[in-house]
Amino acid sequence: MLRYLFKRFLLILPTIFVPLILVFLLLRLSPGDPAGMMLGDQATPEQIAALRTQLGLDQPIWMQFVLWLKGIVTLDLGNSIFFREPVMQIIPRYATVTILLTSVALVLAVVIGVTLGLVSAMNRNKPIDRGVVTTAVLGISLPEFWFALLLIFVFAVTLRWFPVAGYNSPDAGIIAFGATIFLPALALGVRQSALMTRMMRSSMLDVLNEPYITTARAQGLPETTVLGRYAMRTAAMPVVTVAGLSAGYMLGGAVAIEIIFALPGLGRMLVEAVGRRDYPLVEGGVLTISLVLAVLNLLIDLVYALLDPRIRYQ
Amino acid sequence: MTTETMLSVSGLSKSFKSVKAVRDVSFAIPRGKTFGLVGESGSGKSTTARLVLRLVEPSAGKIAFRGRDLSTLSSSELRRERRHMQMIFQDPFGSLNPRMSVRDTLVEPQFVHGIGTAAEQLKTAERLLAEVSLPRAALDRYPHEFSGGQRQRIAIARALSTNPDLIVADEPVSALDVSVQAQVLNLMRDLQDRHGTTMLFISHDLRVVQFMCDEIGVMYLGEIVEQGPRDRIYNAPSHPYTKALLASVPGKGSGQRARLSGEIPSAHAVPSGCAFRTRCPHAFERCSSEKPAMREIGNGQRAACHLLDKAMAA
Amino acid sequence: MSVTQATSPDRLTGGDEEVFVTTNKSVWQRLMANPTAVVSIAALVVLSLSAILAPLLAPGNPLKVTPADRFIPPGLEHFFGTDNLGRDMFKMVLHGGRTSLLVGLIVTVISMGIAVVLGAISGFYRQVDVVLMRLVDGLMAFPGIVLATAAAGIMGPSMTTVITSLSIVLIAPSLRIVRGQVLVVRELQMIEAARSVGVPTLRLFTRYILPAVSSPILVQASFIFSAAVLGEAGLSFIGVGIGPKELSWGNALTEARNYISQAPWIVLFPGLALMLTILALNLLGDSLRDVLDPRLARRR
Amino acid sequence: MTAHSAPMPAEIVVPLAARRTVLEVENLSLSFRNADGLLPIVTDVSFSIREGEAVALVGESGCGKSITASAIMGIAPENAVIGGRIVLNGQEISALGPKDRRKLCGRHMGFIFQEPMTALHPTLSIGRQMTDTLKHNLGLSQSAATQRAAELLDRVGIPRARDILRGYVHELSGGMRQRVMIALAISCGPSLIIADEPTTALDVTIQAQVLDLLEDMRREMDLAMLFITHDLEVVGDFCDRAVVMYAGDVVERGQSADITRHPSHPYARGLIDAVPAHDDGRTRLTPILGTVPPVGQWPEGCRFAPRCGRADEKCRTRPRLETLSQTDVRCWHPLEAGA
Repeated sequence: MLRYLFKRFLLILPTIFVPLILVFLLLRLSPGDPAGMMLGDQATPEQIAALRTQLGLDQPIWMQFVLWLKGIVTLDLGNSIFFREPVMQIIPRYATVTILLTSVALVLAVVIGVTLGLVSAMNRNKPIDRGVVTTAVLGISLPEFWFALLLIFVFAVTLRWFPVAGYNSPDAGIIAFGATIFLPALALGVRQSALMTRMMRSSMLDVLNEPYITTARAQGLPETTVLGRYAMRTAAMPVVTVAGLSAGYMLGGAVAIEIIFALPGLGRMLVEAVGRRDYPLVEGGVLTISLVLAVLNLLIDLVYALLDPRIRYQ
Repeated sequence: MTTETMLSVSGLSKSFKSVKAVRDVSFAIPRGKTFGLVGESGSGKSTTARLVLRLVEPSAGKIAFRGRDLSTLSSSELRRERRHMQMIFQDPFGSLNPRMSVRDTLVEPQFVHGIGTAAEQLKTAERLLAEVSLPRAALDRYPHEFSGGQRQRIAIARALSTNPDLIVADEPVSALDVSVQAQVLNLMRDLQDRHGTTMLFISHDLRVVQFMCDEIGVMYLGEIVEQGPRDRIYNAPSHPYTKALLASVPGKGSGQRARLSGEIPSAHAVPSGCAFRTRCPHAFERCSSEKPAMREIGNGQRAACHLLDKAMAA
Repeated sequence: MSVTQATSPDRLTGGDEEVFVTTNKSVWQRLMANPTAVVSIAALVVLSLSAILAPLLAPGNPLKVTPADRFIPPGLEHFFGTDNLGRDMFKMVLHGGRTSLLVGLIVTVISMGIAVVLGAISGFYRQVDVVLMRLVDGLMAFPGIVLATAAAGIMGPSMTTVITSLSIVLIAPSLRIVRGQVLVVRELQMIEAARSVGVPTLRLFTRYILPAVSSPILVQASFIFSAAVLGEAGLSFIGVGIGPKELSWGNALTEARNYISQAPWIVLFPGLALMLTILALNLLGDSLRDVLDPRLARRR
Repeated sequence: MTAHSAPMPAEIVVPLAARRTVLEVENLSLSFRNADGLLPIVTDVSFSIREGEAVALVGESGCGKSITASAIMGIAPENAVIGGRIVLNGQEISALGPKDRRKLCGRHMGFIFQEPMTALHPTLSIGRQMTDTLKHNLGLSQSAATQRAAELLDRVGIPRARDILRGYVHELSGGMRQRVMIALAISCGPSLIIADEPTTALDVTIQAQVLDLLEDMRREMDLAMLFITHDLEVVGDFCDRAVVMYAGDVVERGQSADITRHPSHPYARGLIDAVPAHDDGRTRLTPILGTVPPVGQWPEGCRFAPRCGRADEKCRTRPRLETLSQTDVRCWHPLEAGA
């Protein structure tokens, strides 16, 4: 079991480093001088040279890579050019919002997806199943930023149930927080819940065809036990896998959602940092998202190992 | 009567990581004869078939075929040599390319070995189809349009299309219904008589092996434990495993059914000394300390068992 | 219980067996018998035609600003209304579709093309496979939009940037599918049979493996297409896509969102067009899978 | 010797004819409802099984033998339309609703599948699967159920029963898996066991062990057993009576000794002749020509006629199952006994 988790941990390292290396390469190898771009047209050559030294851009590329790697391992990414404070102090302020938003969206997606998927599979080919299948196809075709705008129009502009935009932290009370997080989370979760509905449904239908379900029935176990214990246990596994991918996807989708709802999250910060050519902050943002995903994927592997003894056995 | 040896295998072994799938297998097949390898699952008989054709690379051993050592050929030499050795597989559904018509399937081997003109290749295909009793109209059909037995006929025709000296048949009838098995077995025997092909025949079914083969090798855990002419093996088996195997065949009344205890050990952990000792009703101390050597019994029959020493000493 | 899919058995007699022949329809015929497929293909044809023929259907520069015509609701004059700058939304939707579909098409071709080549290599050479799959893992888990955002920031927003970054991001899922299929097919007995016959490696790939993986590739291509269209719109929407000088559905929504309470139609129509396109592509992918993979189709 | 060594009870010989009938199947038919209407899978199957008796249901793939078994268990697919009567221990169970049918499973009927690897749950422990059944059907407590499960494993010859209970199916060998399956099937004391090709997936030496075990269980518990197989030779060894099926029909029915030695139906004869004999090798086999017609493409009249050497004009009409000297045969031109 520990060996399995260690192996999974090693496999997760690329998840952290591949995006970072891509960003590193993009930054250093794209034409033009990053220092010049960061400081803009009015900068004097001296200022540019100073920044180049500060960022290590005057070093050969392999040396830059070593320095960069050292920075990542020690979690020291230097100072934000715009905010003039260490990147690692800025990030947590924004990351909290994004992680909260994504978590709520993920919970919504899993709850909606698993429920609808099960209802659909249980009532295969009946009107309710057809309804769910159709809704799910519509759901996976729904661009979340557009859906967010529709939600705002209906629930914030027209019905005035929720604020149009803005953010209250959980410290302000659960209701205030909920009012600002619900619509964004719903918008962010809708495609993923549709995906999970489809996954849950087909996984359940597959499992119901398995001989061990027939065995359970032939043993006289009541249908609730057969479905709830024997079928669910295996049918849930693909959904657990998908949850990891979904979370990754949502962290990306959060960029647009945070902009639309004016949430002070990592995604919005990233886009703004890109706009300001604040490269240390961009790298910090990418690193944070990588780390969050790595931790999440490890957790999912753990759940998987608990669900499936065949993995523990290896 | 001089009998030319078509295939001679000596010391053939194969390990997959820690698993010793085939250990020190040796046998020879005279031209035009059929050698049968029989054993239970995990006995290494199918791996041996693939080793002989170098579809799986042997870890050790020599394969003398038509006077050349196959194990030393380069991959391009080996590919050219394949013209003279063909294989028939267990699964008639899987061994044919579903996207190739019967015509393409039968022409393909001739094409890749550059045998004859296109017109001649087609003529051969037509002749082969007639030999396996399929109508000419089958040429333009695709594998899914045929029943299991018919597909196996097509596979047999394909194997014959390069007029090979050796055919390796790996469980060619075990996926077929009993009534169809008989058709295919009859066909294989007729064709062998007509073409004088040498055959290595692999099966778990003693009845089928008895029907098809001149000489038989009984495999257990990657080794041949007994081999000899068919009648000797069936009428005067000398290895306890051969005896047990023969007695396990149903159809003799339950009173005479063999009661061999235990199951085949894993190939990860082959027992010391004689591999069969853990299930052998006659095992004694020497069996765990010393590996029995293959010894001649007479009439071409050989077996590896310490009991034979005892019998001879007595 | 084997229930054959025989539709019209005609008998060929010969030898000692009779041949039961199932008249098998082509993929296209079966697709045309599937209502979902017909609807989605029809929708895609209409969408493509309206994009291609946009200059004829709605002539003139879609970006032309007419301040006097601001916020006109949908009507006969302007089918989809006008936006905050008085631009005709119908024209914008039609012309925007050109960019969206073009980017989608190019990205699909590039990423699937690379995925097929890499997938083939990966399926045959273990060492390459190990490295590639770790790269894919890294790319798959990481949100593509974030990567594309960073890329756009560095390379500057443009069509090339969008196509490059989306292609890189979408290679990962395509490669995983292709490689998975190659690995499955490689283990089929038909491949061992072909090797035993002496078929050379290149021919093995073109005649045996590629035809066998073509169906899942086709299915995957329609999903990649829809992901590419969605990706382009998303990037353009947050301002790191094709750039303000070009027009796409995502772009059109960027400014529109500020006027949602005054003129909801300028949000509605580009989004609707986008959603219809993605829906049609997803439905096409679903029905292709049903037609090409009867095992999955039986479930539905 | 098998590992199993429970003491056998003193054999009380009751003549078969005097024993209680456990299962009666009368004119069972089954069709699948699909888009084109009804697709017949099984037509007119009748047989009965007494206490302690093993009856074989024999035929090639696609003859309808497995679906017959699932109809008896009440676990046929939802789109199956079932006709005829099924009587279990005097109760007409074919008239019961699905919930009541389910209550009979486990308690009165046990099922053994061909592939224990897929028929046992991959991620629930062996113990959990057994105690779930015991607790639900017999109302045992968790500890009593665990105790009983361990005894059952012991009884089917599984060593270290307590450890195995904590294990999972993938940790066991093929033979052990089938023993677990048997323990599960007999766990709630059923009077009928339905075994669907229980040894087909096993190696020949393991097959012998499992057949021995099944026979022991049958004698010890006086079980009625429906044994589904394609292998006539196993039938001869193991079963008292046999029902031979072809294309959804019963073609011959009688004492298994009669059917395996001198069958009257040409199909049954053909099945025997198609298997290579134990004696001299180099003779030709006598195959049955052609292949089994797929469901939905059965010929009119006698369904075996197109493959039968004895067929003539008469075979265009459907023969009835009629009692001949020894067996019941559905054929216009049955073979003479001993032919």
